[in-house]
Amino acid sequence: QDAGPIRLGVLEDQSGDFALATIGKVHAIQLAAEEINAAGGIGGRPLELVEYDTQSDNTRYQEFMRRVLQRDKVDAVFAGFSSASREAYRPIVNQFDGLAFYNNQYEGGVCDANMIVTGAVPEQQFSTLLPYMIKTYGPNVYTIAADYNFGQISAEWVRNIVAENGGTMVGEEFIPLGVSQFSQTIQNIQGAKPDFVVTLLVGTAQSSYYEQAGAANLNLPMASSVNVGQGYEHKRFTPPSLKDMYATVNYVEEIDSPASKEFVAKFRAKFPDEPYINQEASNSYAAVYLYKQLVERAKSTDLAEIRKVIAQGDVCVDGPGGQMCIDPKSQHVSHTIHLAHVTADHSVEFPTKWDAIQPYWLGEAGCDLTVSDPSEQYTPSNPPPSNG
Amino acid sequence: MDIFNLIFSFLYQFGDAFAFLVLSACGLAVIFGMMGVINLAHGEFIMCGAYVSTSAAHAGLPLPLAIVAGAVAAGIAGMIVEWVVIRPLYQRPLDTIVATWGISMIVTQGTLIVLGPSLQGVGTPFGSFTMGGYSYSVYRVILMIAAVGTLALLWLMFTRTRFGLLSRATIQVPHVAEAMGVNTNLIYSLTFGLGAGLAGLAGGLYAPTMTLVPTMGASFMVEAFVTVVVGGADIFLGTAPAAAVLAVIKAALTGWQGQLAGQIGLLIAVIIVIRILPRGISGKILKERA
Amino acid sequence: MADQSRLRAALRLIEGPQTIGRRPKFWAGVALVLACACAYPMFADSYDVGNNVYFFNWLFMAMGLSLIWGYGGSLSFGQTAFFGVAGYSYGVLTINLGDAYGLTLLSLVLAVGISAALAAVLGYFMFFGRINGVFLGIVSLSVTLVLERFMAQTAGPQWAIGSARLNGFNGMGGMPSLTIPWPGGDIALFPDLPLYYLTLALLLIVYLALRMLVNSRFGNVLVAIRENPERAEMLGYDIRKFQLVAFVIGSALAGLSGVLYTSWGNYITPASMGMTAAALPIVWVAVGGRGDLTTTLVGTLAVLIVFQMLTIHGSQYALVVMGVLLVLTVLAAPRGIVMGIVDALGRLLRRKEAR
Amino acid sequence: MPEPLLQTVALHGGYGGKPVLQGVDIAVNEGEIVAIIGRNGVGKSTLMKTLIGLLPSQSGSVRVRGQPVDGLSAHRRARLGIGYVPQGRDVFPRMTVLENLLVGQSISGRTLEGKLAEVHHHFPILRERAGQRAGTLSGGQQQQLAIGRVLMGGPSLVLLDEPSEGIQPNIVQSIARIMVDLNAKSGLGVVFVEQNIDMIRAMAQRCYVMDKGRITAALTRADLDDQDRIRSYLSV
Amino acid sequence: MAILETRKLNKHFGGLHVTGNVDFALQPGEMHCLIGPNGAGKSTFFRLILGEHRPDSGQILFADQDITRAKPFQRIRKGISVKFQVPGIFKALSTRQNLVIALQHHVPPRDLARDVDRLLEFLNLSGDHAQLAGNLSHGQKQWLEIGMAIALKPRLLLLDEPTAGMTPDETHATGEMLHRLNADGMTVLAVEHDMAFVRQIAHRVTVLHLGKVFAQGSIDDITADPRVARIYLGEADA
Ligand SMILES: Nc1ncnc2c1ncn2[C@@H]1O[C@H](COP(=O)(O)OP(=O)(O)OP(=O)(O)O)[C@@H](O)[C@H]1O
Ligand SMILES: Nc1ncnc2c1ncn2[C@@H]1O[C@H](COP(=O)(O)OP(=O)(O)OP(=O)(O)O)[C@@H](O)[C@H]1O
Ligand SMILES: NC(N)=O
Ligand SMILES: [Mg+2]
Ligand SMILES: [Mg+2]
Repeated sequence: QDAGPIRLGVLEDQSGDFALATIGKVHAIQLAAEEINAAGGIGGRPLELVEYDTQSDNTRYQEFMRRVLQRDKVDAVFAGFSSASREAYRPIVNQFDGLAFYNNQYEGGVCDANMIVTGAVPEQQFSTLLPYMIKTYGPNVYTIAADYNFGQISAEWVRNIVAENGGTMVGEEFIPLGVSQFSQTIQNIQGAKPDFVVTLLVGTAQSSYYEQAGAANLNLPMASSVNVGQGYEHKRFTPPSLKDMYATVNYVEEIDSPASKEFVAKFRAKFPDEPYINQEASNSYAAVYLYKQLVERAKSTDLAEIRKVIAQGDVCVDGPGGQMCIDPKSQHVSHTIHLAHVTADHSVEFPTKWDAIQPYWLGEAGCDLTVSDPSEQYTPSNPPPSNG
Repeated sequence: MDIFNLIFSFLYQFGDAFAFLVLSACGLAVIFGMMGVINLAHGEFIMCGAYVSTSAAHAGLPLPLAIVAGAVAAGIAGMIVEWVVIRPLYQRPLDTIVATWGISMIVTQGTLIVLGPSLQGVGTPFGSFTMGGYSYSVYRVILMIAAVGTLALLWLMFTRTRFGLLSRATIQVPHVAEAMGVNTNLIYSLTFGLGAGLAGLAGGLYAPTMTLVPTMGASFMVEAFVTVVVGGADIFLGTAPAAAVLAVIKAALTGWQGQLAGQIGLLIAVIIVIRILPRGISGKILKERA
Repeated sequence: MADQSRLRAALRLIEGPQTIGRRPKFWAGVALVLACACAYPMFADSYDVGNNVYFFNWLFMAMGLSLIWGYGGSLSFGQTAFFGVAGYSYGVLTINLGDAYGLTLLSLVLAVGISAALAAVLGYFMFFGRINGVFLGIVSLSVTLVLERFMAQTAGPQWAIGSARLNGFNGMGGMPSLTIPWPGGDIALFPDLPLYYLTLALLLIVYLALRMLVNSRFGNVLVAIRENPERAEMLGYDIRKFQLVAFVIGSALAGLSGVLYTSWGNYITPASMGMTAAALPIVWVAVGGRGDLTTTLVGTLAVLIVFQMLTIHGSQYALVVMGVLLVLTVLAAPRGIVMGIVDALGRLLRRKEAR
Repeated sequence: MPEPLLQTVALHGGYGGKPVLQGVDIAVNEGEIVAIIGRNGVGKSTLMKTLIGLLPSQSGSVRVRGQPVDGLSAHRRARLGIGYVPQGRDVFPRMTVLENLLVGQSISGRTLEGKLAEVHHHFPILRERAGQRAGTLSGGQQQQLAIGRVLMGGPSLVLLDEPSEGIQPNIVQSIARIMVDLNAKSGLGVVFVEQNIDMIRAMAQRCYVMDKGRITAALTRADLDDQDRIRSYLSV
Repeated sequence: MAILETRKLNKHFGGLHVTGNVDFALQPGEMHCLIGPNGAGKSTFFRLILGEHRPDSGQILFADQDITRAKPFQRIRKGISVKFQVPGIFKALSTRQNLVIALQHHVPPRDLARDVDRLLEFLNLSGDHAQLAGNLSHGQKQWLEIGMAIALKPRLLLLDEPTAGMTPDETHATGEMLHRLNADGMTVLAVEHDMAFVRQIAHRVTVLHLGKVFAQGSIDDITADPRVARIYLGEADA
C-alpha cells in the first residue's frame, strides 16, 4: 500500500466572495505538488491532489471534508480561507481523526491536534507592527475592524499591545461584513484625531474603505495585519488611496529576496495570469513542503507518527518569505515577518523585517498539544482553563 | 464641533445614505413596482454597469460618459434578459425569483471566469473639501445630486410621457392594453431595460468608490430591497420617501452607535414600518388620496 | 369502534385533491422507493450514507415551506431564521445539558419548540397585522438578516449562555450529536446507519402527516386562502388563524432541519441565516414544484444532489451550470421539475404507443 | 359586393388543448350592428377574444376588410381600428379614470381632437371622477369607463362583450342610443354579445345565435321583434 | 324584530359621501331588492354590512346584535353570506373543490361528497365539476359563486347583481331558486338592475340614490314613481 500515491485534499474557495484571495492558494499547492512529483514524490510516492471548489460556502466545507476523508481517503487536507469555514470543518476532521492544514493568517488560538496552521497569528503580526507604528507616527490609535471573530479578537490584541507600548486607543469601530459605505466611519476617525489607523477589514466589500477614505482626504497612516498581504488592495485601487499603509506579512510577491524571486518566477511560469501572489499562496506552497518533510521523517502518513515528528520541535522549511518552523505545543509555525510599506504610488518597500517570530501565545497560555488535545479555539479574553 | 458643522455633517451623512438607497433602489423599484418582477439579478446589473463604466474609463472615455456607457450597457443587457428569460414568466411572477437567481449565479461566476477575480478601479475624482475641521469627498455630493436628478427624471418620464402611461396600463391588465393597440412586448422590454439601466447607472456612479469584484452587486441588495418594499408599489410616492425615512434612521444610528446599529436599525425599521403600513408608504398615500 | 373509524377517516386523507398520487400505482411506487431507501445502505459506503442524511436534513425545511408558500400562499423568505434559531438552541441546550439520558432528544424537542414559538410570535405579528405578499417576504427576510448580523458579532466571551459560547461568525461548535439512550451503551447518531434510518423514518412520518393535513378541512381552507383570501374570509373562516398555524408548523419543520443539520456536523453558523441561505429553500421548493408535497420532496432532493455533483465535477463552471439549469427549469417546466419530467415521460410514452 | 368589414371562415379556437369554437362563420358589413346571443358557456367570449387576437385561432381564418389577420397580434389588429370591451370590464385599476381613457387612444395611435369631450359628453360621470382610481369606481361606472375607453381611439369597429352588464336601465338605453348614433353618423360597426333582450332589440340590426361553439341560426331585424323567438334561442 | 338593521350609517371616501345616514331594516323572511343608479352606494352598503369597510359612524345590527365592530368572518358565522358583484371564486381550484370549501362548514365529512354532487346538479355545473373554476365562463362563475353563498345555509343571503350575464331563462330559474330558499326561511337582500328579476322576487324594493334612501315600497310603487324613472329607470320600464 505504501507504494501508492499520497493523496492531498484541497478545499479552497475558487468562486464566491473569497475567490479573490484564494484561487492563488490552489495554484500554489498545484505548483508545489508538481515540483515534488518532478523530484520523485514523497519517499518515492507521488502526490495526488483531490480538489473541490467550496464556493465560499461553509456548508460545502462540511460536505467535502467528509468526502475527502471518508470517500477519497486522503492523507491530509489543505482547507479553508475564512475562520468560519475552518470552524465548520474542524468537527469533521476531529471525528475522523484526520489532518488538516489551515494555511491562512487568522485571529489565532486554535489548539487542535488535528490541525496544523501555517498562517501568521496576531502576536506575530502586532507585536512587530504596533511598536514600529507608535514609534514612527505617535501613540494615538484608532482601530476599524470587521465585526466578527477575526476583527474582534485582532482588535483585542491591538488594544493590549498598544497599551503595553505606551499608546492610547482613541477609537475603535466594528464594521459588519458586507458593508461597503464608509462616510460616517471616515468622519468618526477624523473626529478622534488618531496618529494612525489600524485597518482590520475583511472581504471585498469592506476594502472599499480605502478608496472612500482617500477621496475624503483622510490622509492618515494605516497599519494592518490582513490587508495588502491577502487582498492586494494596493494593486486594485488607484494610488494614492493606500498611501502609507503598513502591513506585517510573512510574504508578498514584492519581497526582494532570492527565494522570493525564484518563487515568483516559478509561479508566473506556470500561472502567467495570476493577478497577485499573496502570503496565503506562499503559506500553502510551504505547507506542502512541510508535509513532505513530516511524512518523510515519519516514514508514514499516519497522524500519530507525524505528530511524533512534530514533537521533536525541529520541523522547518525555507518558505518564499523565510524560514518556517512548526511549534510542537500549538502546531502553528514561526515566521519571518516583513514590514510592507505602501508608498504614494502604491509600490511596496520593506523598511524592516523580524526573523523567527514565534507563535508564542497559545503555548504560554497553556495549550500543549504534546500533552493533551482540547480541540478548542482560545482567545486572550477566553484562555485555556488551566490558565484561567 | 459647533452647531453649524454638526448640522452640516449630519446632512452630509443623511445625503450620503439617501443617495445610496435611492440609486440602489431605483432600478429595482421600476422592475418590481411596474412589472411585479422580483429581480434577484439586480446586483448583477449594478456590477455590469460598474464594470463597463470602469473599463470605458480605462479606455480613455471621460468619466461622465463612461458612467452613461455603463448604464446603457446594463440597459441593453436587461432587454436581452427580459426577452429571453422574463417574458415567458409574466403570468408566474414568483417564478422570476428563481430565474433571476439563476441569472445572478451565471453572471457572477461567468464574470469571475472571464474577467478574473477583480478589476482595477479608476479612482474617485474631484478631491475633497474641508468644513469645520472635517474633510469630505466632493464626489459623494455629486452622488447626492445624481440621486435627486434621477428621481426627477423618472418622475417626468412616468408622469409626463406616453411611455409611462402605457407601461402602467400594460403592467396592470396586459391583455386589455394589448387589445387597445399597445405593443405590450415592447413596453415590457423597455421597462425592464430601464430598470436594468438604472441599476447600471448606480453601478457606474459607485464604481469609482468601490471594490470591483464579480460579487459587488450583493452589497447593494439588502438596501435596495428594503427601500423598495418599504416604499410600496409606487416608485415616486414610495421610493423617495422611503429612502428619506430610512436614510435618517440609518445615518442617525450609524453616527450614534456605529455601523452594526445602522444595519440592524435599518432592518428593524423596515419591520416596524411595514407593520404600521402593511402596504408600504405609497399604499398608504394612495389610499388617503383616493 | 368510533376511534377506529376516526382513524380510518384520517388515513383516507393521505389521498385527496391537494396532493398528487391517488392510485395504488402511486403507492406501489412509494413503497418501492421506500424499500430502495431502506436497502440502500447495504450497497453504499458510509460516506454515501452520511451524505444522504445530509440531504435529508434539508427536506423538512423544504416541505415546511411548501406548506406555508405552496399551499398557504405566503412566501416566507425567512425560514432560515427558524432553522438557525433551532440549531443554536440545540447547541446551547446540549452543550449545557450534555448527551446522557436521552437529553439530546429532549433538546431536539425543545429546540424545535423554541423555533415554533418564535414563529408563533412573528406570525402573529405578521398575519394579525395583515401583512401579506412581498411585504411578508421582506419582513421575514429582515428578521433572518437581523439574526444573522446579530449572531455574527457575538464573538466575545461575554456572549455565552451557560457554558455555550455563541462564538460569532465563526459559528458554534462542540455540541454533541443526537444520542439515543440504549441499555448496552448510548447510541450516538453520527452521520451513519442509525442516523440514516432515523432521519428516513422522520421524513416518512412528516411527509404522510403533511399529506393528511393538506387534504383535511384545514388544508382545504389553506388552499382557499392562497387562491382568494377575501372570499375565504367571506365563507366565515378566520384566515389569520389558518395562516398562522400553517406558518408555525412549517417553521417548526425548518427548525427540525436546523437541529438535524447542527447535530449532523456539530456546527451551526450565522451564515445559515444569511441572504444566500435564505434564498435556497425558495429555489428548491420552486424548482421542485411548490404546489405539492411530493414534488417538493423529490425536487428538492434532486436539486441538492445535482448541485453537489456539479460542484464536485464542474470545477469553476459548476455555478454557471447551476444557474443555467435553474433558468431552463423555470422556463421549460412551469409546474416544477418533477411534473415537468412526468409530463415529458407521458408525452414520450404516448408517442411510442401511437407508433 | 364589397368585402365584409369583419368575417370569419370556419374558425376554430379555444384554450390550449380544449377546443371551444367549432367552425364559426360570421360576416359583419361596414356600418352594421350585429348581436351574438347564446347561453352561458357556449363560446361567445371565446369568439370575441379570438376575433381581437387575444386567443390564437386553431384553424380557419379571421378577415378584416378581406385581409386575413390571423398572423397579427392583438395590438396590430387594434391598430386596424378595432376596439374591444372585455366581459367583466377590466379597467386599469390603479390608474385614474382620465388615464384609462388616454390609454384608449392607442387604438388610433394619436390624440383625436375632441374625442375626450365627446366621451365625457356621453358619460358625464367620467368627467366628474376624472381623478379617481378606476378600481374604486362602482361596477356600472367601470363598465361606462370601459366603453368610453375604446371610443377614445375612434375605432371603425367595436367588439362589446355584454356591455349592459351591471348598468342601470336608463344608461343601458343611452349606451344603445350612443352606439346607434355613432353607427348612423360615422358608420361604426358593432359586434356585441348580449343577454339583455331590451338592449338587443334597441341596437341590433342582425343577430347570430351561438351554441356549442357553432353559429346555429342567423336572425333578421324582423325576427328580433319577436321576443319569444329570442327567448327560445337563449333558453336551455 | 328586524333581522338586519342599520342606524344612521355613514361612509365617505375622501370628499365623496357614499352612504349618508342610511336607516334600513329588513324583516326576517323578506325578499328585498336594493336598486339605484350606478355609483349609488349599493355595493358599498353591502361591504359595510359585511365589515369589509368600516363605517365612519352609525350602527349595524344583525338579529338584534350589534355587529358594527365584528370582523367579517364573525359576521358570516352569525349567518350572513354573500355573492359579490365581481365573482370571488378560487380560480385555481376545481369547481367541486370550491363547493367543498364552502360546504365543509356545516356538512360532516361523511355527507360531503353527496351534498357537493347535489349542489353541482342544482347549479347545472355537474359537467364541469373537475374544471378549474377560473376557466368557467362568466355566467358559470356567477352560478358557482351563488352556490358557494347558499352552501353556507345563511339566515341572510346578500346577492350583488346575481343575474348579471345570465340569459333570461337562467335569470328566471335563479328567481325560482330564491323563492324556494326563501320558503325554507332564508332572508334575501339582492342588488339588481334587471327589473324583470326584481319584479319576480321582491316583496319590497328600496331605491338608493347618492348614498341615501330615495324611495321604498312595492315594485309597483317604485316603477310608478316618476322620480325613480328620472334618475334610474328611464323611459322603457317606466
Ligand atoms: N381560460 C380558459 N381556459 C379553459 N377553458 C375556458 C377558459 N375560459 C373559458 N373556458 C371554457 O370555454 C367555454 C366557453 O367559454 P366562454 O367564456 O366563451 O363562454 P360564453 O359563451 O362567453 O359564456 P357567458 O355567457 O357565461 O359569458 C366554457 O366551457 C368555459 O368553461
Ligand atoms: N375606495 C373608494 N375610493 C373612492 N371612491 C369609492 C371607493 N369605493 C367606492 N367609491 C365610490 O363610491 C360610490 C359608490 O360605489 P358602489 O360600488 O357602492 O356603487 P353601486 O351602487 O354598487 O353601483 P353599481 O350599480 O354601478 O355597482 C361610487 O361613486 C364609487 O366611485
Ligand atoms: N482568517 C480570516 N482572515 O478570517
Ligand atoms: Mg362570456
Ligand atoms: Mg355595485
